[in-house]
Amino acid sequence: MEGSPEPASPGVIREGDFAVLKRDEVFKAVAVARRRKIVFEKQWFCLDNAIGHIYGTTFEVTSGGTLQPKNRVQEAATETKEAGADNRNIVDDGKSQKLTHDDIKALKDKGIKGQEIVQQLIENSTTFRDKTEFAQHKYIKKKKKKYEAVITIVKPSTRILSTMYYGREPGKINYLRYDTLAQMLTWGNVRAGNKMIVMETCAGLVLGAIMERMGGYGSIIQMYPGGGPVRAATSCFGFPGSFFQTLYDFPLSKVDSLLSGTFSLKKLPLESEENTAVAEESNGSVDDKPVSVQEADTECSAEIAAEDRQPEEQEIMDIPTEGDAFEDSKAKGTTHDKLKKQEERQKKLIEAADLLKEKNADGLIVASRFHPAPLLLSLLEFVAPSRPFVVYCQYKEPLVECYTKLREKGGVINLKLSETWLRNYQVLPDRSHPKLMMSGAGGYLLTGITVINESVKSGDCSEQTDEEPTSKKRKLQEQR
Amino acid sequence: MEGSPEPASPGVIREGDFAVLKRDEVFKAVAVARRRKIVFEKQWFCLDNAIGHIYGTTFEVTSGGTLQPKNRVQEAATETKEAGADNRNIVDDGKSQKLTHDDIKALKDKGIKGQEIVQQLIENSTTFRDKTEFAQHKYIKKKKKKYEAVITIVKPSTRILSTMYYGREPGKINYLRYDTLAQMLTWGNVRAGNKMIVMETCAGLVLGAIMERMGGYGSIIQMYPGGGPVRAATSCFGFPGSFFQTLYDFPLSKVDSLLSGTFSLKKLPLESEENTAVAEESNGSVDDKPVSVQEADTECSAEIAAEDRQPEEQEIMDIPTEGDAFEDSKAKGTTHDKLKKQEERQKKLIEAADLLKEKNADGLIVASRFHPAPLLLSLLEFVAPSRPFVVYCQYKEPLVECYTKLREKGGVINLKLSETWLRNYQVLPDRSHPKLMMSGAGGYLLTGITVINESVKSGDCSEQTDEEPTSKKRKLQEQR
Amino acid sequence: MSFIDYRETIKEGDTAIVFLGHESMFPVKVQHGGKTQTKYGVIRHSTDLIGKRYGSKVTCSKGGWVYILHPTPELWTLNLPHRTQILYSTDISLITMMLELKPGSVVCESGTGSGSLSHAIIRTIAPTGHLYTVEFHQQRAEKAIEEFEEHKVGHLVTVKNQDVCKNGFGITHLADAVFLDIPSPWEAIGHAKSALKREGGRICSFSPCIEQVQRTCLALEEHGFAECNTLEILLRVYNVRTISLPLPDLGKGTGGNARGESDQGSPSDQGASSAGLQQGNAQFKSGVPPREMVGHTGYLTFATKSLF
Amino acid sequence: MSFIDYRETIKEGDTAIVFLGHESMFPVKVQHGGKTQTKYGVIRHSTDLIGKRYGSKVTCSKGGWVYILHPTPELWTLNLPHRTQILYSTDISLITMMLELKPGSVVCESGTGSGSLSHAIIRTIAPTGHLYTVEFHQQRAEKAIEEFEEHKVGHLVTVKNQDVCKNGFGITHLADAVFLDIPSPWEAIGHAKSALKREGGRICSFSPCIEQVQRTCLALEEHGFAECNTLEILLRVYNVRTISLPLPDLGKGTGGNARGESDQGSPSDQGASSAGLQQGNAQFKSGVPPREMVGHTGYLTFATKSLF
Repeated sequence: MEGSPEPASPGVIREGDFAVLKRDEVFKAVAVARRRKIVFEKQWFCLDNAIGHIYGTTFEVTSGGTLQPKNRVQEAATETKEAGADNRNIVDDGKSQKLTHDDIKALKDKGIKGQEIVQQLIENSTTFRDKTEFAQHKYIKKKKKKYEAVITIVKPSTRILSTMYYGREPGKINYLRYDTLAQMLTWGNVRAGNKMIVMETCAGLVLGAIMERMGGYGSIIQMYPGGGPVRAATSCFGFPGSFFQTLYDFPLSKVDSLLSGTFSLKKLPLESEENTAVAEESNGSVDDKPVSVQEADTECSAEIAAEDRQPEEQEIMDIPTEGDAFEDSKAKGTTHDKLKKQEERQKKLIEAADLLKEKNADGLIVASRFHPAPLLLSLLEFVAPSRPFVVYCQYKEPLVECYTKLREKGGVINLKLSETWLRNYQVLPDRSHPKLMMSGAGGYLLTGITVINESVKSGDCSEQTDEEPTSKKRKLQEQR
Repeated sequence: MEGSPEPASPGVIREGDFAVLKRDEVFKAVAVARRRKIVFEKQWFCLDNAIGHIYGTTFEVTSGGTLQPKNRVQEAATETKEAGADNRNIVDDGKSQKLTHDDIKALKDKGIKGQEIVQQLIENSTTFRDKTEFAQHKYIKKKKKKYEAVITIVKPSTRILSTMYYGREPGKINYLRYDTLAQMLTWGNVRAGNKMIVMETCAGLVLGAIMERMGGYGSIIQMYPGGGPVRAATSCFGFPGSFFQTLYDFPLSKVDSLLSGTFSLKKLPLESEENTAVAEESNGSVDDKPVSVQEADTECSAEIAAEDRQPEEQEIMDIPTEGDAFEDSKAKGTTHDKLKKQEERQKKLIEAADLLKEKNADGLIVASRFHPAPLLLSLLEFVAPSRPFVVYCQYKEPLVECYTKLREKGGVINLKLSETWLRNYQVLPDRSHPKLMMSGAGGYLLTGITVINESVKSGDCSEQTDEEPTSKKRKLQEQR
Repeated sequence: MSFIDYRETIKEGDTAIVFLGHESMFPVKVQHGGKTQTKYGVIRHSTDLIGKRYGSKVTCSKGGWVYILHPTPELWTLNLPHRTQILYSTDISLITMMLELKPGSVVCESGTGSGSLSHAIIRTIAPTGHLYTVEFHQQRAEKAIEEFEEHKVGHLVTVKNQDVCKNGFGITHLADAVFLDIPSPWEAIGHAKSALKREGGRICSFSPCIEQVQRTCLALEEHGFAECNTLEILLRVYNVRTISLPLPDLGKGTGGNARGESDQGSPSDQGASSAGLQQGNAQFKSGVPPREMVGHTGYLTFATKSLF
Repeated sequence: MSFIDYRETIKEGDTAIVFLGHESMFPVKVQHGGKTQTKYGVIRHSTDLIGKRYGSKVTCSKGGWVYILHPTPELWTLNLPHRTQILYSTDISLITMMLELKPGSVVCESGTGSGSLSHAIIRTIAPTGHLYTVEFHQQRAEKAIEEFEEHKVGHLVTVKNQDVCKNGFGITHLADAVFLDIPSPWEAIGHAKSALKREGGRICSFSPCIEQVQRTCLALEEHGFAECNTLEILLRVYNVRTISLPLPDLGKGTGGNARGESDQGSPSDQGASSAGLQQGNAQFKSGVPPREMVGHTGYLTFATKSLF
């Protein structure tokens, strides 16, 4: 067995790491650095004290913005002793709380911990004791959330980052819900050793998820529109530099010439100036703010600086800008280096073109703001037979079109258009039920498998059996 | 308070009634008659013995096809005494049952009751005692279903008939699921005293549901395509004759002339011969067998003979053919009667036209196999302002088109395109979960409210606020 | 106006719905000399409302306009003052059908709550039925009585302020249907049974939590109810939108004119087929699901009172 | 062929998937001289399969043809011999992501069952991870070992035939993730905790019934697991169809040419607007939901082993 590509002590929070802050169901990706203020859920603090602790540790934000590891045992203190049988005698007159806003502010200013404030609120509520036990729980939970400033620092992962993006910035990832991303990774048979083609405009989240699943084994060719791939989310994963050695990128605008055999290096945009020039091109999404565009990574290292121009994203992703990257790309700026980088970039581009030209990729993943049909029809050319492909779209209609066009063209089987439906539950003694709000839209997927298309242009490439009638075939599962 | 329109003793099964047979979740509508064999769930029997019993009674089918009221107390007999802890020692070799098929057949031939047969099967199973308690339950349930011939006779209702049709003949009702029908009745504010316009090709099920909700008060104008309205399902409700006195019908093909003011009686199809001539016209549904066409009811009584030509429907709906109707329309066939009927029909048609021309209907319900857009745009003309309308379609796209056209035209507000999602649960001690299979498609609804359209043809009839962004406005409901 | 009868014109004392725009509306009690503020300006009841037809467009003082709608139980559900969690029309629809309500039905309900379901029941059982509704919270019971009178349906409903689990519905063998929306429905099943007609009837219990459902189903079985059936219904509303997706630039213009065969002899004509899509955008209409929707209201458990 | 590695051509000993048409397929073990019957005729392994490329169209003896596909865990899930209820790819996808599985992960699973999830886990954790899977049914454990060997992933998995609730997984503080699909998962939470690494890890329990979930959540809390989260995922597959809806005959031709104003002065031009639709049919492509779908497989409960 080969050694794991992970560093020796993965459990410890170190300076230069990428980490995710978590409070209840809210996440924020940050780079771990000393003496830098972070805003998260209206709280200011520094991460200095977190360094050296283990991932998964929960901290309390104290006055002054320092983090203090929280001991689990303190928790159960806020207990209820007495409860009413029902709420028939409760008349809501807005006067049930004797503590005023000023009182509470005074407590806070004194540095009283949130937990203590909640306890005082309970003691000063005239109706708390008459509330049902359940209503008491609800009250405490609500107040705790308001007054206890507690955060947990966790290691980034596809699970964490896809949940974070869907919850806070779904427009940046084309509303790709995390369970839909999970389906893509599985149906795409993404695994170590594959040669994958990825076309995404999901801020690099889909790319990151694929890289995580491939663990540095195999190769990935990322197709990108405009001046360079966007990898703001990819950088949040904190992958080791080795993961980027077999990550290639290739401009979408050269796909046709590559397919037609007229591809030549001379026409390629190598100047970094072009990146800004084409930035406008990326802003074609429909009901979304412009996506962030960053520099194309000029080296296949982790120098994935997220030049984010939107305050909204800034609030959530405290990714270091240039020069802060944790890998060994500190040296830059000299013309010698620039030249060297251009050479390297050119070399890698040729490699990418060569990889594509072999037409033996092990899978294709598409998740972009573009109409998927032209992407799919072209990029499937680079995939070997008997390999899965997965196309995501926020809307169903474009995938119906893909389905129709692919059936006409042939060379693919087992086409399946689907959507998943995700429901979260509250499981508590005597109070279990599905969560009251749920996501209504996770996006749609079209999956299929490539085969050798022997009969191009002739009409007989359709399958013998009509593919349309589905369902009913799966037998009714037995009840357990 | 007026007296209820129901007959005096509604609880008793009488000859001439319309009733529904029920076995587990399977239903069949029948007319109660003596000395007539009925096939239901592979059992032959007569209903003679059921007459005089109360609706809701459960009967056992004995050998010879007679019904015997079943005493609830007998039930709990089949008890399990011993159970294994898990199934680790069970090897399925197909030899666990010592009774052969011939043995079982012999038991049946001897007239042994189903319950007794199940008991014997248990005693002759070598693995039953090693099964877990849960597996034992499952086994018993399966065998009971197979060997106990038990049926319940229930009164027809929208609940029963819509469930029955969706379960057994969804094609006849355009795959309108019962919960979707429930939404239609509520959103249409269907109630006693309304003047409703109905356009349906759901075998008369939607009409019947509306009639049930109106209880004989108010008036209904049914628009029909082809030679006459189809009311096979309506007849299954067994409404009293009075319910039909304010039920009108009007041919779709005369809607335009009525709207343009060129409507004249002379052009109307009054000959009953035409009914068969236009029967083919009704068979335009997409992935469905031809719907049944019956005679247009020539009298506004319950003479709703379901001339059903399809064996499939015959199996489920044992509706009496001509001459069997339970109301006082026995006398027929003489030319005098025919003439009188034509006169009456003509009179009623004029009344229907007059009702429509008032343009003050209290609601419009559309549920047909036709594209809903032209129907909706024309029929809404007959509806008063500030009244709800509901359009059902099996597919979403035509309703998107309706939405777009209505928004262009104006005169409607609060348009809502929706779908409901229905899930059944198994609730058993320690084994509660959603049912393993569910309906994936209940159809789509477009609902809205009419308003006075002051600005026809001008462009400013659009609402001030953009209607598109929805959701989010409903506040997150509090947790209980 | 009445909640069980449409009227053509707006009258003094009516409860009308002021419709401002998509899903933005509120109820107003029409009174001579009354004034109502909206974001588009003032509505003067005497001149702007009374005598006008329902469904009219009314121009407010600032020049903006609203529609005045005839109340229906469904509009009321969207606009009523919340004194409790309420039932919405999606659940109400299923409850009404599965309880087999129709004109003439006698129905028991508890609790009355904010009256959302009550109004829908009364609409359906009018003109000959009756609703017996029990609410244990005194203020709420009183407010409900008031509203029913205002809405001119008072003669169809009897409101009782008592604990249904202890005191039942106050009627015996009269009801066709019983509806329960209380924290411990299992404690009221016995009362529900005796309220239902001797020859049988239907019952429905609404509970948010599965544990309540489990206990209720057990109690229903113990009391001899049959056809016990638990279900759940969710509404998915689609927003109709015009979607415009950009078409990707695959470099058609740059080098695609002189096309050779590609390397491995596999067909390259699909480049041409995708060229059928013009550079630019693809537009289409779509009914798009909402990002967030109500994911749970409660479980509905139905059962039939059987004969034995 | 291997389940963790694509190969170009079909070889002796491979498990290949014979694809007959939509959702109709079966696995075949490729053997020199082997023959496989299909409804389109016989496939002769030596001549029709061995040496051919995966993804090839193979013509059977009766002239019909099939495609031969490289196995993947997902195709295996659809084609494996059922020894138990199995997990399908929709649940498997979510389990894999929410357990944060990746190359190098060490995973515990119980029960092995028919190996549907096991194959998917092994695919994801290869080449450097390991799966410890425990199955209490001896026959099933043996069959699983056999299959893993055949699929050339035996070196990545250890199968134990024991009762996980009594004997645990047989490893201590080694696992990154634990998955439970057993009747009483709450009895195995302690073992799961000690199998997980000291610094923490993720756990998932799959249970069809809510009562199992309730007990499991309690047990997870008692054992100090955090972030307990129960969810459910359902797949809705749409069938792409060309739909043709007839347009209704509203009598355009018969009397619509000479049109006057209609009675009450309200506009009648909508007749004209609907006339824009030609007599006949309206056609469109639609992704239509299936009439029946899987409505429940099980609840997935996830939690994190925390540090304290």
